Amino acid sequence: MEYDKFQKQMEKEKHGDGISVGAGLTGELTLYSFLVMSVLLLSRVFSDILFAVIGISIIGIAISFMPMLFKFNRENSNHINMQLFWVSVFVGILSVVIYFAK
Amino acid sequence: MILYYDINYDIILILYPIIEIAIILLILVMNMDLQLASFITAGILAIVGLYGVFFVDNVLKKIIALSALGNGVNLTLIAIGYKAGGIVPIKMPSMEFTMFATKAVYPLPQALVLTNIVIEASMLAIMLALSIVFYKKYKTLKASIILKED
Amino acid sequence: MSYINREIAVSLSFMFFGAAILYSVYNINVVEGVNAIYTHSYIIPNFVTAVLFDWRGFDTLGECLILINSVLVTGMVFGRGLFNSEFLKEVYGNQKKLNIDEIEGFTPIIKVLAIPMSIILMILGVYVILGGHITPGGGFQGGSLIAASYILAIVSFGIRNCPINFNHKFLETLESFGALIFLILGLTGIAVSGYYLLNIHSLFGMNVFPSPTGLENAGIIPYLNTAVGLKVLAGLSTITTLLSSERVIVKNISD
Amino acid sequence: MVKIMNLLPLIVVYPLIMAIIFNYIYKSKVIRILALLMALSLIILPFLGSYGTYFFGAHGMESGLISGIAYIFNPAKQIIIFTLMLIGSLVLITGIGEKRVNGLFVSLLLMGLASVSAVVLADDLFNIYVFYEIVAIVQTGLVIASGTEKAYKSAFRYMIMGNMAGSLLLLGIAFLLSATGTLNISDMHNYLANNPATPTIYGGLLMLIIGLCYGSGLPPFHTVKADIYARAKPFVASMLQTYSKAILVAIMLVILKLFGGLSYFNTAHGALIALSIFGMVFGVVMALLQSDYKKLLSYHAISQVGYVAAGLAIGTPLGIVAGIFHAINNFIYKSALFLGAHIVSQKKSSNLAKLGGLLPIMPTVAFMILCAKLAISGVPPFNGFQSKLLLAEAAMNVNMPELAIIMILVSVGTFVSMMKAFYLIFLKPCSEEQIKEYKTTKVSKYSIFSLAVLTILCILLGIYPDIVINQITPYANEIGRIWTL
Repeated sequence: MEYDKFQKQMEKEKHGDGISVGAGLTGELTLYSFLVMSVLLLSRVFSDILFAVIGISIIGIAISFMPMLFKFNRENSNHINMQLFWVSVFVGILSVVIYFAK
Repeated sequence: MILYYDINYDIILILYPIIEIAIILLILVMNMDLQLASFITAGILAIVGLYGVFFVDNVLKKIIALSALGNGVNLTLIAIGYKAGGIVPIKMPSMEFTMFATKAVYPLPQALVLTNIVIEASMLAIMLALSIVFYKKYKTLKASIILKED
Repeated sequence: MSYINREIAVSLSFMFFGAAILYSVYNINVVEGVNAIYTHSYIIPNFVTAVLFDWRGFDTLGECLILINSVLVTGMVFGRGLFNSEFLKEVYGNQKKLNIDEIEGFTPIIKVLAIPMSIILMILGVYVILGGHITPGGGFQGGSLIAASYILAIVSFGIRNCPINFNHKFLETLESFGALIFLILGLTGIAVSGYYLLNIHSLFGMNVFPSPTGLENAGIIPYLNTAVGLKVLAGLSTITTLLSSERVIVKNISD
Repeated sequence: MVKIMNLLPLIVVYPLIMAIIFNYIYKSKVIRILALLMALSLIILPFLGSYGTYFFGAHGMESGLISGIAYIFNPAKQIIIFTLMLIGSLVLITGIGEKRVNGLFVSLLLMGLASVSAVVLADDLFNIYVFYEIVAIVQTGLVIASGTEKAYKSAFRYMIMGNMAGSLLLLGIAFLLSATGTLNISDMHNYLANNPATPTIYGGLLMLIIGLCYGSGLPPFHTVKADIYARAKPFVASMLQTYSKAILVAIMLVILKLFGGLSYFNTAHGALIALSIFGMVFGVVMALLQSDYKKLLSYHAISQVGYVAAGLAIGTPLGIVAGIFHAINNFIYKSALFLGAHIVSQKKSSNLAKLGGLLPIMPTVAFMILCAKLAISGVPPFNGFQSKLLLAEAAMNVNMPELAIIMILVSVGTFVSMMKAFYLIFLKPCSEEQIKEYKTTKVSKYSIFSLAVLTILCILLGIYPDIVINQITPYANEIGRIWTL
């Protein structure tokens, strides 16, 4: 990912001055390191090497899709259908976790 | 922007009465336990309500679905108070107290439902008021138009 | 398109959640617990009212306040007390006539039938409120019956020439008054014994609720019932008036 | 025996009575004076009650179960309610300076304060549900009060979600009622600890978590919550976020009290920690992208909710202390930030692109806002540093260094976005006309007073954190359970 490309994307979203682009890059990196850390944590909790391998490949795929920030922003919009979609997905995952993952 | 709600999902809501008829048949033919039957009905009602909230793209229908969800919850509560062969929890002067106390259905869930009905009604009133204002502005009730991204 | 993935995800997760609800509901096994206490201790003949106003009176108080709140917020949606009413002015500002308020109501047959019906309903409501502690009924049921009679009249005659006409200010006063009675009756409990919403049976050697011999001493429950009844009837009627008339909004945004 | 009268219910009842009176006299001339008196009287309320269990209507223990509604009051709850009331009164004082202040706003605010205190105090699930719904309606009303179209829309979204989540929460309470036969939380915990798990109890747990997420703004409800903070008036938003965080603390403690230490709670425990991490990260990443100051602050509110939830969800005594302490700090500095945003938007607007060069115009306000910004990013000697340190320590003690690392990363993100906002508002060079325009607009004295009080509290708690920590520790030891990964 290059700085220039990133800046062009940010300009499209109407906040292209230097400090905003820097903040955007920080956000991107935060998101990314959050992914790394949660994969680490999960592989340690379940103490599974296979899990770690899958996790690392997911991170690899995520790198190739960089920047994730704008997609992330779109998913967090306040369109009611989007919100309901994520509520539904979260609630489904929660019920699976609580009932079936012992 | 988001297309996946354009399919006519309302058709599934027709399934609800069919399931209810099936449950009534089960009660009549197979002697299904009444309490269990009402619990299942309540569960299905709640799920249909949730379904409407999630997938129907019309504000008014969403509100109706929310009220269905609330009614499902109320029905669950009421059914908790059920007692086989129970009587109304109002003591007539002629009744003997110990007999009444063992036979009366539980009063607690009924009181909770009374409270919840008013809560539901108040929430509903606010949502209806909001949808009136938005209908006046947009001349439509589509949620994806009224409540789109801004 | 790629939305198909979302379709699958959302339907799968919905199915899981629905399955979870059904699974829980199917396995409910009711434990009697605290219900045994409620059915075995006698306060007044109507045990539901006993739970509502004596054992769990504070919940009922909260629920009264929800109705007050709801009326308040509904009024606010229609322009009462906003910091800035630009949006409402944009929507309602430049219309010549109020089309909801012009609706004339139904046919003469319904109009003829509606008034006696709603008067009977009102009387029934008063009866249900006052007898709430000994017979089936109570404040909510009676209050909503009276409100229903009002709604019936509005629906059949239209809001403008409805014969049963509650003044807006009057309803507001009634509502605040009902809730205040509830709160202050609770405070007397603190003054007497230190417990909020205590069911006081007698004060200075006199029965709080004078009742004929042979009927039990109900304490403050009938008063609470009346307060809740006033509040529910005023609240629901105000909400109906607000929802069925645009006059209020036009008045609100003009000042 | 002479017993001192326990006036505990007055914490809830007194604001409610006043709320109804304010609602009735909503356009009178004396509103401002009455509101000021009200604001002053709110602060003494938390000191009226005595510690211990309080039974409504004298319905205490009967045949082994608590039959009525019970409140539990202890120093930890006292300090939470005190902070709540303090911020309530400061927001009221700020509101007095508004042009179109009226009784309805004051009434809604007081109702919210009373109901949130009721949720914090109550030891009864259904009572919690009733007052939780009041808070939902109050928040909707406070958003609508700002009167713009966007406010109406976000209120509508909030209402739809709220009705759904509220119904699901009640469904969960119904499950727990049927499985345990009681609504009192202490009794329910005794029953759950001595009986095997059934699917119904799992259902109750699931629904409680959904209710918690909605009430506090954890994902998946974070967009809805951030929306209402951003669309309300900024000083109202400071009240809204305080409500949400108090509800988070209350319901999280209920969940821990009910299920803490049970074997089947482990997966849900993991889910709670995951939700709080999501809240932290999603909040801060979204905040880094915003170009509107109010929206930036609202997403930060979500991120801070994640911190509080992480501390509480860890569930060790240290974690709970850290969580509650962070929540209290958060009430203070987040409200200070929102009040700062209120002052800034009075000057011009809240759009960061249009602002700039405010530092010479109001240096004291800029300094106070900077203090709050440093506090939220966890810089010593402000209070945010103390609680974030405790949070990281709690995460390390349960052998989760990853969680601590994520917390620090999020802190860095917070710092970056806060400094970005500070630069764009106060330091960025701006034109001469704009400075003239700044000089003509007036800022109300009331909001500057509130901001100053909050800033002093930030520094005070940063230097003497023990004032709060000592009060919370006994309660945390009672609820918390020690474990390691």
